Amino acid sequence: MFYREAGDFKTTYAADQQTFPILFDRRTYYIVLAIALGVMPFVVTDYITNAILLPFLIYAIAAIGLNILTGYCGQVSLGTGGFMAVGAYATYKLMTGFPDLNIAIIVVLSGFITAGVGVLFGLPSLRIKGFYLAVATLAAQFFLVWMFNKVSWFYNYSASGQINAPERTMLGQPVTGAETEPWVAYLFCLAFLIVLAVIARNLTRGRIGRSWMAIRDMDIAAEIIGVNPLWSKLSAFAVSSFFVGVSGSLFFAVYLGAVEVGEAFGIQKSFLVLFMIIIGGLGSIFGSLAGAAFMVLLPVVLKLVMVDSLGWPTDLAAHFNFIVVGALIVAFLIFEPHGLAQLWRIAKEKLRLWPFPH
Amino acid sequence: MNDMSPDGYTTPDGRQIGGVMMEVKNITLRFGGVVAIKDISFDIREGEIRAIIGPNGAGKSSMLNVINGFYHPQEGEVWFNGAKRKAMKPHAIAKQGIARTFQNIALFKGMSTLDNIMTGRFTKMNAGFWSQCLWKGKAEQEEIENREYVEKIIDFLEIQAIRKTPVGRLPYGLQKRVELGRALAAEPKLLLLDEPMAGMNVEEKEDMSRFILDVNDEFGTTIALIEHDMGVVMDISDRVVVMDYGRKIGDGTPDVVRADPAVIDAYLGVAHD
Amino acid sequence: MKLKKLATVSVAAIMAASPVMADLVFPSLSYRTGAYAAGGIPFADGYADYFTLLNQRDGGIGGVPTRVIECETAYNTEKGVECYESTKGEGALVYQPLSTGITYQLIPKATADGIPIHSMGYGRTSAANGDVFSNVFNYPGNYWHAASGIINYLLDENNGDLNGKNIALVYHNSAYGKEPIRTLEELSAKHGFNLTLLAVDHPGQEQKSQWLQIRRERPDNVIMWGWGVMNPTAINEAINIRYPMEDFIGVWWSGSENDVVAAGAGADGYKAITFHNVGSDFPVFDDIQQYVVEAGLAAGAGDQIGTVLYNRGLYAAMLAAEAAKTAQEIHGVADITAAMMRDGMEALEISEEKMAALGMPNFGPAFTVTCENHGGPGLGAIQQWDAESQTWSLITDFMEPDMDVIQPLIDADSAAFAAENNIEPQC
Amino acid sequence: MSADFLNLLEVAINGLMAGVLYSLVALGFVLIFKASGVFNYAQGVMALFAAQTLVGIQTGQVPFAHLINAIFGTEVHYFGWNVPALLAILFTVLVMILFAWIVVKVILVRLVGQEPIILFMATIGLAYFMEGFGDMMWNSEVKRLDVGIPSGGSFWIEDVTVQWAAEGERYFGMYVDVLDIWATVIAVALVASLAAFAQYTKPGRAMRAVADDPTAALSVGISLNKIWIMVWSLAGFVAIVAGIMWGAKSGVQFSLSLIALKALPVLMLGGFTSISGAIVGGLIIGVGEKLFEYLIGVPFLGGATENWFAYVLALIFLVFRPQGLFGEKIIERV
Repeated sequence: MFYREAGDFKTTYAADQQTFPILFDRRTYYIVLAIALGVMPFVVTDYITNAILLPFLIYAIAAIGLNILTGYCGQVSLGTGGFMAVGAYATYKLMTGFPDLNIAIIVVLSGFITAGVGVLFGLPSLRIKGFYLAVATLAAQFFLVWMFNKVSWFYNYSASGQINAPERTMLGQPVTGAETEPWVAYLFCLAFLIVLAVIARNLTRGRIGRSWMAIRDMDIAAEIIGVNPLWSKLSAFAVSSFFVGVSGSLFFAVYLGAVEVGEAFGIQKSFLVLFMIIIGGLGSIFGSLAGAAFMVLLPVVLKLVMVDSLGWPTDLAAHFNFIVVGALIVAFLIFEPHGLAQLWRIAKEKLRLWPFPH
Repeated sequence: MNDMSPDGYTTPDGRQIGGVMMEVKNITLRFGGVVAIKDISFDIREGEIRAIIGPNGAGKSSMLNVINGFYHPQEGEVWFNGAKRKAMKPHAIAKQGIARTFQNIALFKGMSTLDNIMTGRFTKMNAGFWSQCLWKGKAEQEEIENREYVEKIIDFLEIQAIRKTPVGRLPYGLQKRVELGRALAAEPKLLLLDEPMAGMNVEEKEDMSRFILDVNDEFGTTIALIEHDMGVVMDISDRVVVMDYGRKIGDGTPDVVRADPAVIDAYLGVAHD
Repeated sequence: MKLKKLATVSVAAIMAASPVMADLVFPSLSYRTGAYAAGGIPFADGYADYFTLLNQRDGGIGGVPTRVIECETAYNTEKGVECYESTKGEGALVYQPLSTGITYQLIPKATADGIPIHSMGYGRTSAANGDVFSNVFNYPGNYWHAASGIINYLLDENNGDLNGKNIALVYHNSAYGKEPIRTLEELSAKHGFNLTLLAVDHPGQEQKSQWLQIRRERPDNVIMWGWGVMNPTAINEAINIRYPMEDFIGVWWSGSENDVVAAGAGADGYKAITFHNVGSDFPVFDDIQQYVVEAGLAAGAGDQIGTVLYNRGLYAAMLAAEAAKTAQEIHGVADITAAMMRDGMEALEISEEKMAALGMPNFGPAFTVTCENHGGPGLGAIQQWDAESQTWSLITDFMEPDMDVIQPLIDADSAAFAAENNIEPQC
Repeated sequence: MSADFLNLLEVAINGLMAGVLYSLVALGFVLIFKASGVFNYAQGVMALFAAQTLVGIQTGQVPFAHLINAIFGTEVHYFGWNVPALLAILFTVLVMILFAWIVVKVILVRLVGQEPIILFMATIGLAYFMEGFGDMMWNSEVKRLDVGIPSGGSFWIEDVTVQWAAEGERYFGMYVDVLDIWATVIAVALVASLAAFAQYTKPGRAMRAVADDPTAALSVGISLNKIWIMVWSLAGFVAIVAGIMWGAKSGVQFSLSLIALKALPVLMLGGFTSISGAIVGGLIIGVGEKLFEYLIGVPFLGGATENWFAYVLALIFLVFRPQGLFGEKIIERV
């Protein structure tokens, strides 16, 4: 009985409303946090950081963002890639336009700029619903990518349209650029993820989060309760885009350091993040993290197993990646629409009863 | 019913009913060429339980939708709290203190009972965005205060045991009760109930009747309810409007309505489920 | 046969695990899947086969066996990063990123790690300035060389006068496709021709509008900067509107068999610029047949040998191997490091004699690399497709580009990069 | 006539014919949506898979050759025979029917009653699966598809139209691709026969019954599963035709699957349930994007607007008319 809630009584509503009402969960959370902050920075290598941790942390932010919009507010968006591009290009323009501005502030500002663009493209959601809206968000996706490719002001008139992140430091340590130590990049992104995840959790468990879920579950009833659909949907678009913008900003500045819009922020990116939240679990912060971890790790694992161990050609592994992801999406939608997060909950239920299932 | 005093009246069981709270005047509502409501007027008084009855398709739900602003009638006026109401969105009307339940339960299926009822408190909460982000200050405090009120409703409706259950998993009768709780959470001046007893068995109907009377009694809430089944409604309502094919064919106390030949012809005379 | 290969792979894996055995690691960031797989497969095959040949025939380079680690990027930048990080610890000597995006991405990273990059005929053009880009090499030619080479060829064709001519550029609407625009604009100012720019969006199967415009305007020449499916589609559209193939010239990434075979006889006469020779009429191919294919060690199915992109992979491998040899000579060490490899690349000298000795006479231009110039001379030759015999053949010698126009562009762009990143000149 | 006007006409006509192909793909969506309420994102990948299969059968490729070779160390690639085009198409039809059967039996029956958006996302998953599966089965190389449809500009049209231009104008005649004409003819024939099938045959009537009211259809003994298999097969057939048309233009390769993205705005414009909407929507988008590129895109915006124009058009249109071109006005009820 190592997972238990019996005897864990709450005497105040505040205690009942906290993020991890069960003591065991709370402990686990703090232990994970302590390891992530206290141990990981000393053990991470270039490979672990650049191939697994950074993409995980950054996609997790994007996935939380999309989950706010899709999982909590019920507005399906296929424009994530385009909004990440807004974050990335905002960062580039701010970095080169204000070389003395702190990089953390730049990332946050990029988030706000993206939030503004997100609201603009969220306006049609007031009249368009369901997959009409999903398809409409593709307009944002294609238009934004086209614009960043075409208007050379966005890439400072460079010959190829590639944007490069110059070196910026924080507390004397380079955070962007080639000289960045892996642990610095890791901690920088981790800090953003932790802060944003906590904010996402706070928003979704409070009044504004309930208004989003109300719109998602039954928009007419929500309106009749007093939820202003305009405000509710647009705030979801704004918050979601903020998250996605921050992730695009980190994706460009910290993770890749150089991007080209069509390749890095194409429609595939939108689908990738959508898959993360479907597999992880719609309407769950933890699910966003789980989904991001899964989608980042799967190709690496497949490669390890098939190419490195079995010696199969790399293209077979890539094809298998498609097959596995596709099959999993379908399987999750059929058997476990709430994704990995729900599987985890079920596992915990089992653990709670262990070793006496009855 | 114009013989009533403008200040109110006393019901047979001795409750004091106040002045006019809501009045609809000459409402006509059309969808394309179809006339759903034709030239209907009636009033709802403070503290009373007012029923709108009529067979299926009589335009009752449309009437409710007009009252809470979901439909905008082509003709007529809606007066609330002594002022003519401008055309406004349903969410603005909710802020004025009108809440409702739905014929086909419109709960938020992905949320727990507690969250559903907490959502009902939406108009009572106003912590700023940043406060909510950080879960500090007003947001946290507000969350606890409102939780206390919601717990009172949960106790009142006797649904403590299903507090954390997702409403999608609840049986029909309980879902109806949760929906009532959600509407009550808004502390409405006027509560609209759309067929609160539809699809219930006798026992559940009795429970629901009791809750409706208690709400009226304990919270002092004015209630307007719709039913197509006359049975229980006649017992609990103070005054009844009868509709048929979008027209008003009767209005008055249950006894008066029951005796109204037009009602008997158009409504009671017609065999129906 | 494949079983044997499997065995070799696992033996190689075991050897990799034991630190005693020295080897020279050449990672191959290949793309055998994704949108551009058709181009990626032959290149990767050629690259791998050459090193296999060296191992089988010569026992490696300077007595040290070579090892090619292949990592699939699918032409995707993120996978490229993963590949880079996962292979650099194995003692990688030089990276061929094989995509403009991945190259941009790796330039700062590899420079910081002290590993050289060889982006042969792609990547960041201004990396030719070795003063700024210490670890990046793009010899023997880059995009601006190619643009200028094509214009020079057209000058030759038109008796040195392009004044008033109309030239259209059909380009892949990406960083890669936009590369030649500035050079062509400069050249159009210099030579007085009119330049029309026609962007084609990724992946490029939709370009009817662009070709209808070409048909209406009838430019004297069309230049193409395409890749992947964009190439065969463009050639097909050109045939459809009966645009003369002789006036249609592609960059070296738009001049492989993949691009023209599908169009059949209509593609006859299509031209492309190239920086290496074509066909399999070189002694080295006999060796590949004998030591690699017949030994069952070929990287691919064997049907790609001698195609343009296979030869390009082979050529890249040859240049890498020669640079490694040079490094061994400079440092007097057989088991060289990445830093030594960099020095070898910077001192690389490719001469006619050397190529002939390798069984690759006139396979590419003769050139030397210096500290200042990592881009080589940028010589390019024009190849033409003969649909009947299904072969490419060179119709010109390797020609000089117009460095008067290119050098200032390279200097300006690299200076901007140096200023942005606080880079001190290394030479 | 002035050359400018003739050029405009040429752009419009070519747009019209591109539009016919968009309509064809959109038609596949509409069929499935009407009968099973599924918005099938995988329609584009189905076209790719059909084209891959067709070429694979035609050229005698060994399915999964790559996988077999990797596991068993063999070197098999081709059977060494060539199958005539018509026979190969027939086999491909059989494969697509088998595919339809599997999709319905394995996926759809388990997702009955789910929200449309869940079904939509499931088909995105299906699209991914098929993309990997198709590549593994037939490998991912660019393949040439030739079933004997002629292509290239029509000389006859060119010769006729060149005389329309005013004296002394720089005009070379109108360009119309023969393949496009064929595609238009085939698409029109296909649409007509589908309409006839739905109207006059028993299974067609059953299909319409299911579309109108699934419960009522069930009660008169129509098997929902069978109807679904049938419409998915029909959509598979449409995919084959679309795959052939597109494959003949630019070879069989992954970007074929992107035609689904072209069909989405068509559906938004025309409505998901209307066959005539799909056709008119396709034509509007085809003509609209080509004219926009010609009149505004190239001169003022630097070109390459075709990728987003259709979406933005559909988006603007929807904001003013959320039910689409032919959809009925939605009355919300509570």
